[in-house]
Amino acid sequence: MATTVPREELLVEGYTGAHPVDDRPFIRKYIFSTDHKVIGIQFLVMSLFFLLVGGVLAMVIRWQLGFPGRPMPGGGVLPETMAPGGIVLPEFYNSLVTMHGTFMVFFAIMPLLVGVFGNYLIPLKIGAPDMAFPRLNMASLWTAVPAGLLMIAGFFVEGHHASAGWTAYAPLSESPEYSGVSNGQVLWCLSLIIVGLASILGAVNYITTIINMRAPGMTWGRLPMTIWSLFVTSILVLLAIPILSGAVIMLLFDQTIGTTFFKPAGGGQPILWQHLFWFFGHPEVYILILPAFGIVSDVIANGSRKPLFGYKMMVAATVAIAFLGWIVWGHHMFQSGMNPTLGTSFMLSTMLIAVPTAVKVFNWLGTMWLGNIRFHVPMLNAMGFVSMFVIGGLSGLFMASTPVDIYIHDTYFIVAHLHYVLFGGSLFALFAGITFWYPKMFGRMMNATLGKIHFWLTFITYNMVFFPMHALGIGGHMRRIYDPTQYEFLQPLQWINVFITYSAFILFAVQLIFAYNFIASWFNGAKAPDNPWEDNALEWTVASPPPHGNFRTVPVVYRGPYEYSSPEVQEDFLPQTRKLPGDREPDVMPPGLRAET
Amino acid sequence: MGWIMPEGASTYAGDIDRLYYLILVITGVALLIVEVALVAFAIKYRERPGRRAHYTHGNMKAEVVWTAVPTVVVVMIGVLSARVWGDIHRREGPPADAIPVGVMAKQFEWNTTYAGPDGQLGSADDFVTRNELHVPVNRPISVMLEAEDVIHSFFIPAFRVKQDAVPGMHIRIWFEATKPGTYELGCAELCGLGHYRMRGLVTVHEQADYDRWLAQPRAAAETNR
Amino acid sequence: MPDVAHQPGPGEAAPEHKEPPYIAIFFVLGVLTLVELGVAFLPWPKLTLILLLLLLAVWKAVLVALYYMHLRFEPNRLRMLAIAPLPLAVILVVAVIQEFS
Amino acid sequence: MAHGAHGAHGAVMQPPLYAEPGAGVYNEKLGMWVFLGSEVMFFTALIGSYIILRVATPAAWAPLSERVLNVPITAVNTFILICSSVTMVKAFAAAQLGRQQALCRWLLATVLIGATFVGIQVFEYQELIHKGFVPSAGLFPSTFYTMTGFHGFHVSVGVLCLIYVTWKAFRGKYTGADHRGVEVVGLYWHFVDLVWIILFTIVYLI
Ligand code: HEA
Ligand code: HEA
Ligand code: CUA
Ligand SMILES: [Cu+2]
Repeated sequence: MATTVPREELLVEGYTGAHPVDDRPFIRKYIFSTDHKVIGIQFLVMSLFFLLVGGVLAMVIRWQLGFPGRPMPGGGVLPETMAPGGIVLPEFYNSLVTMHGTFMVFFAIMPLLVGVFGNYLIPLKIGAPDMAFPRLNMASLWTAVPAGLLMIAGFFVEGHHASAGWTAYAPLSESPEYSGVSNGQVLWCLSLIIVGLASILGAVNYITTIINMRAPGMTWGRLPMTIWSLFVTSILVLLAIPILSGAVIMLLFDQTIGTTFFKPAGGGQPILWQHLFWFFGHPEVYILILPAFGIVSDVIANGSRKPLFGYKMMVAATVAIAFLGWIVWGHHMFQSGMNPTLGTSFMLSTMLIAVPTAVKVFNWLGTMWLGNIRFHVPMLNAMGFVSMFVIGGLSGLFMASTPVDIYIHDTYFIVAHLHYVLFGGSLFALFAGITFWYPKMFGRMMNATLGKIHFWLTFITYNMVFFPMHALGIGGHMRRIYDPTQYEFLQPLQWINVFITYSAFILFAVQLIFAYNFIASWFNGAKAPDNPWEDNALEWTVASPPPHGNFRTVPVVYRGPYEYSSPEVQEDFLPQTRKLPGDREPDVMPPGLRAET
Repeated sequence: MGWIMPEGASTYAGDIDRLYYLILVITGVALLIVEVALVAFAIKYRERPGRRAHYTHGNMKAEVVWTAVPTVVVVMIGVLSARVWGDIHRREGPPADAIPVGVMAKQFEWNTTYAGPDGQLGSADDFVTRNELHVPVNRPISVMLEAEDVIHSFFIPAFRVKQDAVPGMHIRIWFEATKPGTYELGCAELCGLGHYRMRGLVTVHEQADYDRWLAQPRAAAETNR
Repeated sequence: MPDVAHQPGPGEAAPEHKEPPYIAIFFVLGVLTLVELGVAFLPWPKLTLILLLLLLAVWKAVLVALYYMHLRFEPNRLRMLAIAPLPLAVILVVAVIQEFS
Repeated sequence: MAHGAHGAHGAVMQPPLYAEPGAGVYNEKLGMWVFLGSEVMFFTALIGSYIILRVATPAAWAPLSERVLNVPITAVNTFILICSSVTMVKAFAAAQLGRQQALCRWLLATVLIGATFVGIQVFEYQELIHKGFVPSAGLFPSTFYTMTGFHGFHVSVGVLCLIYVTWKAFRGKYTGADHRGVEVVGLYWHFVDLVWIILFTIVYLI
């Protein structure tokens, strides 16, 4: 890198950047570490574990749906209360669905997107030595882990685990007399309250860090989209999660100390739970997709070797989605007995939210247009994201239309939608993000061939699993039913369920390739260079993996992160910190740096 | 398997299905545009030695187009949907000549209350059937939905009817069946371990048939009380 | 943009800093509480009472935020951040109340 | 704070020197304000539910004069909490001027007054429960205990934090140039007071 200033000389008052020697004891370095990078990796390990758990639960669900009432191979190990003789019980099925949704949403995708990439990328990409509050950051991780354990513990308590769906509609969720579930639901509530606290602590940290700790020259207009998305997402987390916490606390009190918030018998309102849940829940689904949008924006620009198309509109769209996300929650409740006029308003606002999303999709395409596209594994997954997320987004329009939703509400059409946006969307973006930043995180490359095999097989089998679910939904197949063959009109559709089940088993097996690649590369991967993808952002200017404290001295930023194929330089990339002759120094310069330049 | 709606058997079905197909076509076109562009760009602009990407940060005109067109499209879908929605959830309630029926959902069955000869619900000659709903063809039916324990959802796929039954609430919906026959009634809201088997049958009779059926089980119901 | 890093932030401990009227605010808060108590038991129409009491409560809350939490002396950016969640609270309550009234 | 965040001397109560202009305040203060935003939404869930339930089922609330709540004692308690706010802000003013003794005294007063508030609330709860006004007795007690209980929980957490800050103050850790702890805990404390102002009105007086 050709910089004009000898950086090592420039020490800034109050700045202790990268530590030349790292003499922290083992436990402070790897377990109770306050280093954002270590915490990010810890979140990664934790949430991949829960992704696996969620995936295993899905396999059991699929077995039951494909072959209702038949003993599951290997199911004999499960206790009598779950699957006597390997045959899944209806009560257990409901717990499976509930916990599959809960683990995937709260313990896999959300910590993967926000916990992992928020922690790992924010300080590096904005040029900060660490988070604003490193110890709070550590506290956030070590609050999330026990919450996860508590959630798992629910499988082993008296009665069943929570089994009212991940949406926990009252009064079913709070009435042991109707659900047969007591302790499981209590643990579910406690776990969500605790993990919510962890998320809030994280969000406070991210927001403060992004506002206050951007390196000189890293103006709002030069922030990478990942950081913009994480910033907006953190605001959503900060303001939405407490609503969930409040609602869950009321649910818990209803169940344990006899309050009657949602109990009609005591004058309460079941609908109130739904309003509170979805007032949180819809912002939540954007929490689950906005960081993915950010990751994909960065990866597509890198892969296309071209500046991101319409950066300002991308930022504006992100903010618009976040705003609109607060006024659409009623679209989950069109059939709940909600006031129909209110339904119409929610439909219109929901329709409008498609517009900023459309802007994003077309801007990604615009970025690829006239590019010079490198199909590295992250890029493949990012393109997979675009093509699959669109299907999920467009199916959202069917449900947004109130009359059509009358028919498809609570059918597999919804299940198809949510997997297209969550798997086709968030998870593909995560595959893109993990493969993209893996070299930086672990200092090793992942195997590209395995990566490509994993991508293509996932892409194909994933569609085989979830695309036919649209057909099931149009056929009227309700969700959360233990045995679809009970209904005559669903029997002709059962072969689709069988097909989906076989495909799902293959899909799961294919994910093991990823797990293998992930673990094996950690130990044996080729050594990663500092900047394997020839990217412009700040994290690629430091070693892989970066030292504790990140940057040796304050990095100075001269341009946005997407200057690919700029005519100003020979290479097709132009790092943000590289000073070209015509570049102005940032307005704000730390005293040390200013004196020298 | 496919994208074709199953055959409908109520007055709503036509409107809802038309709307569904309209959205299917619109989203189908949008999907095609995106996927074709994605694949085409991937092929056309793949990396080749010596090539360099076009250096541009965007194009205002393009942005305006792809903001405006989707806006118009979704607002149109919204307006059309609002009209159908308004017809279904009419401000003035079910048509005046609708036959009143009470449906009480509970774990895991549907109890239907019919007005007796007086045509009034809540009088002494009401009678109840379990997991069965009998209605005449081409007559609006006004259903008062209630739930005893938890939330259930009254779902008759062939009629395109779905409405949650919420404990503590009295929700009125209406529909008009257009074809005699037997249809399945399902529960669409998770309501406990028996949710999957909370099934009922809806029988749509010709008017004469219906009158005959109405005359017959009444005595039995009275002894049941 | 000026080199803001070097100016003492607003509300910063400058030696000549004049203390805001903390004690005066305290007396206002006390008096407003008394007024509230008086108003609450008046035989006025329910709606009037509710509006009046809410007004008094908001008045007190605003005083606390402006002076005790010294929002009055903070940069504008922080003030905006502080009031940002309030519209959401209003949206939630106003929308859901439609259901029941 | 840990490495990198701030230097050992000088401008700790300013935004980091080496960064773009952010919110214009130092990290801890910004962080506390951001956190308070989250607290606003938490209390929105609880208070909002109360308002909604009350509009939906007005009959569950007896007229003011017939309610079991002890308004006089709570009015006194409200006044006590306001007192603790003024002692807190005086502590902050003393810290700004670097007056150690005054700082310690005001902080100690705040801790004591805050603890008194909690004590009175516990007494009030006991009295109410004695009268059969228990959380399971209906909508009003459900909402009442949840809202005031979580407020009381916040006050208690505040008292614990204040004890820590007071202890540090007695050890002379706060100076005119660096009294972040005092200011930040003060923000939290005033916020809790502010919530009570709202709660007192809508729960006890309306
Ligand atoms: C990542 C998560 C995520 C995302 C991003 C979305 C995005 C959207 N969702 Fe989805 N949704 C979920 C996760 C998500 N959803 C989940 C988990 C559920 C189920 C919850 C449960 O009950 O368990 C759900 C349920 C759900 C429902 C309730 C259905 C029901 O229960 O009856 C509705 C109804 O309106 C809906 C609508 C939408 C819409 C309109 C969008 C829009 O944001 C989509 C916008 C995107 C596009 C439209 C595609 C791109 C645009 C173009 C290519 C432009 C050109 C096209 C046109 C304008 C025509 N969603
Ligand atoms: C992001 C979220 C997410 C993901 C990824 C998935 C993945 C899958 N889901 Fe899930 N699903 C939900 C979220 C998700 N689901 C939600 C929210 C619901 C609603 C719940 C409710 O109704 O309450 C639901 C409901 C749901 C149903 C409906 C059940 C019903 O209504 O009765 C079904 C049925 O087939 C299903 C199937 C599957 C399958 C087969 C997968 C497969 O894709 C699984 C494939 C396997 C994996 C993805 C694991 C791979 C593991 C790794 C990659 C880890 C690597 C490990 C290391 C490196 C150590 N899901
Ligand atoms: Cu009743 Cu599901
Ligand atoms: Cu939604």
